[in-house]
Amino acid sequence: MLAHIIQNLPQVLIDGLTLGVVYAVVAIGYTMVYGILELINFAHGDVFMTGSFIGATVLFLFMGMGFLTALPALIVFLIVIIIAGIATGLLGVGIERVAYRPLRRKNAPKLIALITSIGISFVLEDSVRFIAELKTGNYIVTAPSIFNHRFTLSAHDWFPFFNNATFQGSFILVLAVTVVMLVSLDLFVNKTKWGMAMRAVAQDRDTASLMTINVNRVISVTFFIGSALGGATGVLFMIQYGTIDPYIGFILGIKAFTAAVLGGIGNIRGAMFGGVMLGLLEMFAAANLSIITHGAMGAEYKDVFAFIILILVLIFKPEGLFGKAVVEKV
Amino acid sequence: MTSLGALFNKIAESKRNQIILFIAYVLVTGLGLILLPDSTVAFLLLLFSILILYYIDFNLKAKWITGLVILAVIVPFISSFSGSYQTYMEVGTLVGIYCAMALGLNIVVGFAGLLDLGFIAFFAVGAYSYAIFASGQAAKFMPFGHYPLPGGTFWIFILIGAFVAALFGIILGVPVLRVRGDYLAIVTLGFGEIIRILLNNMDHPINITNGSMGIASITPPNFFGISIGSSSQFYYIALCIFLVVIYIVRKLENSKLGRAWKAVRDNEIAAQAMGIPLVKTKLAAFAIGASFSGMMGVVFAAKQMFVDATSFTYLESTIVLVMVILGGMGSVPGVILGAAVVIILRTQVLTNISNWLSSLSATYGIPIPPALSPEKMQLLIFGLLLIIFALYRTQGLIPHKNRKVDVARLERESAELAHKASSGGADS
Amino acid sequence: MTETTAKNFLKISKIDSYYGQIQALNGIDLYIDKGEIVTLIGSNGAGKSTTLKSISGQVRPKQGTISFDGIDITKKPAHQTALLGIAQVPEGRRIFPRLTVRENLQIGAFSEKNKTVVSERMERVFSYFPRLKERLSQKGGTMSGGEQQMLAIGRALMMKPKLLMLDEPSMGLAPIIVEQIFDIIKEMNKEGMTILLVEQNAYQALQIADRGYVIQTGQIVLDGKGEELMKNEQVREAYLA
Amino acid sequence: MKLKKMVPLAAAVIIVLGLISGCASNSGSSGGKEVIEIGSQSPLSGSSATLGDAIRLGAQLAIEDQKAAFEKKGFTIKLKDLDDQGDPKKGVANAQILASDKNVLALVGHLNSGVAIPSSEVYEKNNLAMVSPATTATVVTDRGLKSVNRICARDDFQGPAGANFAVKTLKAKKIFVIQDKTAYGSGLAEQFRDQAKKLGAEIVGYEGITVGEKDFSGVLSQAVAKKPDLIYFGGVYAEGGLIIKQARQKGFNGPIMGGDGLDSSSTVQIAGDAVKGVYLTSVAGDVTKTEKGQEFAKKYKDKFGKNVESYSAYGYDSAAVILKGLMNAINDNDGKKPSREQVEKAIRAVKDYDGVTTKVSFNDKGDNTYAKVYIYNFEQAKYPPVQKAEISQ
Repeated sequence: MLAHIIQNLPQVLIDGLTLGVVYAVVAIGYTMVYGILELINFAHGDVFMTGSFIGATVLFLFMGMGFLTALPALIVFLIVIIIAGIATGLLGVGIERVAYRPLRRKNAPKLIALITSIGISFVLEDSVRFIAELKTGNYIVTAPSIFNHRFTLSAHDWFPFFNNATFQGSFILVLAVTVVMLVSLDLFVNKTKWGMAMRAVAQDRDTASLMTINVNRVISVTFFIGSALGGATGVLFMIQYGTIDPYIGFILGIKAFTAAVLGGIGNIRGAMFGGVMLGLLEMFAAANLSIITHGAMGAEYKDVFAFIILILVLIFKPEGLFGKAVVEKV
Repeated sequence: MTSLGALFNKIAESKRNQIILFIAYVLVTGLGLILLPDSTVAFLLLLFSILILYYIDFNLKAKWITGLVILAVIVPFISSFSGSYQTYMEVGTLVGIYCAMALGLNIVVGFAGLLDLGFIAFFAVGAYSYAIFASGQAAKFMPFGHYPLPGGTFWIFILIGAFVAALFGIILGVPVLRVRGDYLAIVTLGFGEIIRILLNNMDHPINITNGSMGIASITPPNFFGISIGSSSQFYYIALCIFLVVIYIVRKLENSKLGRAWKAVRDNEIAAQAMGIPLVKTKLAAFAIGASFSGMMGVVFAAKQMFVDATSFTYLESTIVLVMVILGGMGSVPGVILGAAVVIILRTQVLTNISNWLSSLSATYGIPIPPALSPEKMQLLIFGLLLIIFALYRTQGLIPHKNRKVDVARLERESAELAHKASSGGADS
Repeated sequence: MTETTAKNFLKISKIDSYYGQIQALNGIDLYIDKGEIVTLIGSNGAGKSTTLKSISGQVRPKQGTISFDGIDITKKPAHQTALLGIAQVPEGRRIFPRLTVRENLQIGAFSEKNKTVVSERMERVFSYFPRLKERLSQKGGTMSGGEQQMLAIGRALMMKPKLLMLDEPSMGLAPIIVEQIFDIIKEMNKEGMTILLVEQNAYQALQIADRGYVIQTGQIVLDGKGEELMKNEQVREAYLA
Repeated sequence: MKLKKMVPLAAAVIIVLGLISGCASNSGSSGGKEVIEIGSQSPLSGSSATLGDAIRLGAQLAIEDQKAAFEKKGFTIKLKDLDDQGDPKKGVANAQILASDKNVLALVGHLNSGVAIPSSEVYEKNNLAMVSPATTATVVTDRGLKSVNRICARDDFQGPAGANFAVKTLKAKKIFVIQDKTAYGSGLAEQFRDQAKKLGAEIVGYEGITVGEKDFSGVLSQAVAKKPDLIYFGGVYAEGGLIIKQARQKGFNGPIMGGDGLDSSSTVQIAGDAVKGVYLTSVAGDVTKTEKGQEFAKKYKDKFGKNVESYSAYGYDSAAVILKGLMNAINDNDGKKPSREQVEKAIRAVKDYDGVTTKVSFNDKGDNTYAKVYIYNFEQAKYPPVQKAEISQ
């Protein structure tokens, strides 16, 4: 039994990492918005989904115009990801303007903002579904595949107790792009003036406004960055898995939120770790649950475990595994 | 139009005229339904009389009796002339089921201010508790007893469903209440998903729920030898439970517990300071809200004669939430109206418009893409309703009446007070 | 600068402000000339902080006007009044707990793009509060109350304000530290800074103030020179006993 | 006063009342001819919309083909198509709608067994005959309802047929089974597993996945690591296509097999080149094999601008069986409009109907005695796949 689990480990780690970095970047969107507004932005998962659809559309357009053969795939990909990122960033800013800012002005209870965010998520899902169906008659969209060379990681040659692992070219791309995104975000938040302003607004909105900081603008910037990252990740998801539908945002959003909670909500580095950890755990559970439980519980229980982790962390360590205990503002 | 309105106002000023107008309305719409038995609009207009009744200046007791007569006698009687009799009664039954559920959620969200996004789990628990024992399913894991249980046990199961659901409410509540307000939403969502996944997977190692195959051939209820199978019969069951639920909610609203809920909702810290036991109060809300759902789950299982996990998704939980928000959080008549509107919208209006559109495209060859069908737009419509109501009409269709304090203000003030206290005392 | 703006550098006329439904200010009139220290004293909940917040734009008055340096700022949001040169040291200090001391100071000069100007200002803050220089990389939340107050004032000075408003700087601090802080306030005023000081600690406030206002349940009930107010029977009874 | 609010309300009511009195109710006749409607219920939205839409269009084509014959008898036949969304509750609600419309005498439906089971309880009460082109779960007909018929094969025929092929023809000794935890996928996978075991193959794994997800690497690494000779998937193309693709990416080059849920052009679209070497069992025959079928495919394409899906012809044949029964019932009823009971009996009594893809005779449970299972292989990455075998009961 144990031998089996160990043999498979390299493959599980690679797959877990792929899924984990996707969770991580989406988790950052949740954590940034929560940090600054103390609001669970339910619509964020659907912003991610919208990003993947925008990416697919642009890719199809490029293909139609023959760019895909004329330009190196990497450049096409970068253009697509930037366009999708900007579009979803603007979408995020729009959502904030329409659905959250009026409530903030009215000082409405948090419950209400949560409800509007659920509403926004429904509207996004259905609008994308509608457009996709109108175009293709079927809302499951299969993207043109690029970067699908296969590589083999010969773990077996180095350590005989491992099996070899294989991965797609897109895996490297996903990993590289997310690392670039995460590092530049970290630098932005911790080293730049606007990053400092964001942190200040997150800690004390009223006082930040006394420092000549336009709080609404900082919130807009936060939404832009969080949503743009989410949308760009949507493109990565599309490249990695090839097929998207309007409902991918829901499950993935909940998982990403779990990751954010795991890492300590409001904590950007925590969200990164939380995401990668959750991806690894989930992949490990899917690959090994039935081996461990002798068939009593199969891979279908992996989500149950994800939710149980979420609930346990929220109950016993609400500041997250990497978060510092912050005295709650009552 | 305005002069017409003024005239109407003048007539409606006297109580007697109001009653006459109301009776006339019921008669006209009733007659309308008899003459146009297949017109859904006529049926809806007849139902609409209940809302008018609510707004009339009338003795409260008389109102209740009139309402009951309309719902229990006039509506079923008149629609029995129609070929759509069973459809109408099916809609009526669904409205009853969802009204009770929405009232349950209203206790949790509207009264106690706890956002529950996994409410459908309790409905599922109720439905499965009847389904398992009223079909051959129980025989697969129970070492004793004969299954399926006879239809007469249905009536006991309504209570059992309520009890089991309440138990689950408490099981969920105990750990969850340690969690802060907005985290609660996520935790309950997770809980709802866990229940659904478990129901879908508990066919091995021990087959309890029959997994994704669902449980079929559930014994219909039996009422003194009469097997209850048609929607028109379930309509009365739903109506009875609905009345019981309203009675309980009305009683609770004005009880000590009801006031405690509202105090907790409006200001948790102050409520605690006044000596309200937070945990007990919140648990009571969870348990009572869940029990309504559980009861209706039993009815649902008996009516469908088949249950599987696909009926209990996150979407269903949010639909119940839409009912509460649309009607008005904390407002009992509002929530009832909200449930009715959503169900009628889902099962009647959208379907009819879709069918009309597709017939239009069939007969006149107007190409209307199926993606445009309003029936498929449900998510969009409910999403927009949530946003619009949350932004512009937080108090819902029928606002909660005895709201004397402005919640938002109270919250802000208490926050300020607390802030003052903490910042004043924290340093030395 | 014209005579009038130097005279009524800040002028508040007849403002009414609300917290939700509750009226917190009821027709407040107040002015500050350039270079003055003016103090606003009153008991808890009298409307002192609300007056400051109305000036800085955190609370929007329902009626009345506020002008500063000849500009109407009644309806300006907080970040814009701050840009005009009004700095507020809020009640309870409200420093950013998870930013370092350096970042707390830098954020005070958020609108200043020139980096050398920022470091010049920081040096100036250190000349008032040398202790801050020692703690530059410490997180704001880990400092003692007195240090936090210094940081809060320093942060306000980073804006190079024309008017400095301090909300209860002495609250919760040890007497020695209060002494120090008031000394620094006096010193800053001598160097030309206009100051509006809100205090519950009326004795010390009136000692350093040129003029004072007494506020009670949202209304100004008394005003006059610092020493006059100190001699006033009513004031002595209510605030100096 | 509250009544102020009532004024616009009352005004609205009056307007609406006026409107309905103005509208004529839909009568049972049109142009002097009596209307008979054939219902159809299938998912027109949701993840299996491709399959559901094919059923609807097939039925529509059958009705248009035979319109003239019924016109001669004095009847106008129409299709009343409803979207069951693959949701049991919606299916039941739609069933009520069909049952309450007196012009509806029978229906074509459903795609999903989970929807067909509760909905058919309503049909049974209303003597509304149902002919299903695609529901394969055993329970559907095993309840012995007189209104329920199907022209396709059952899971306990399709699953074992797949297992026979896998073990005997493909010589698979170690099999890894994945299923999607839906009524359809589980049912089929279970039947396959049991038969494969009986034939002596080793089931090295039996795992469930979550519908709607896109990453199945976890389950697949487990599967690939166990080095099976064949991977079987019980489920629908949305997940199936991805499983095929990801299994190939993980270096699994052996055969992958699935049920009729993969029998769709979308499988090829999603899986791309990886689809080569995939086998599938289907209850639907390859229309392009027969001349009749080719003709049908051409007509379908001309009419709807879409290529035939496997269930297009089954939708067509289901509707055609209904129409045949209906015609018999009309003839037996002296050319008058028959009652639902008569239609129900006449449909069950249909013998040796020769359709586009299948012959139809119902047994006493309502199963088609001529139902066959076909085995296909994707030799190239294009739809339809190549038919490899045809298995009769």
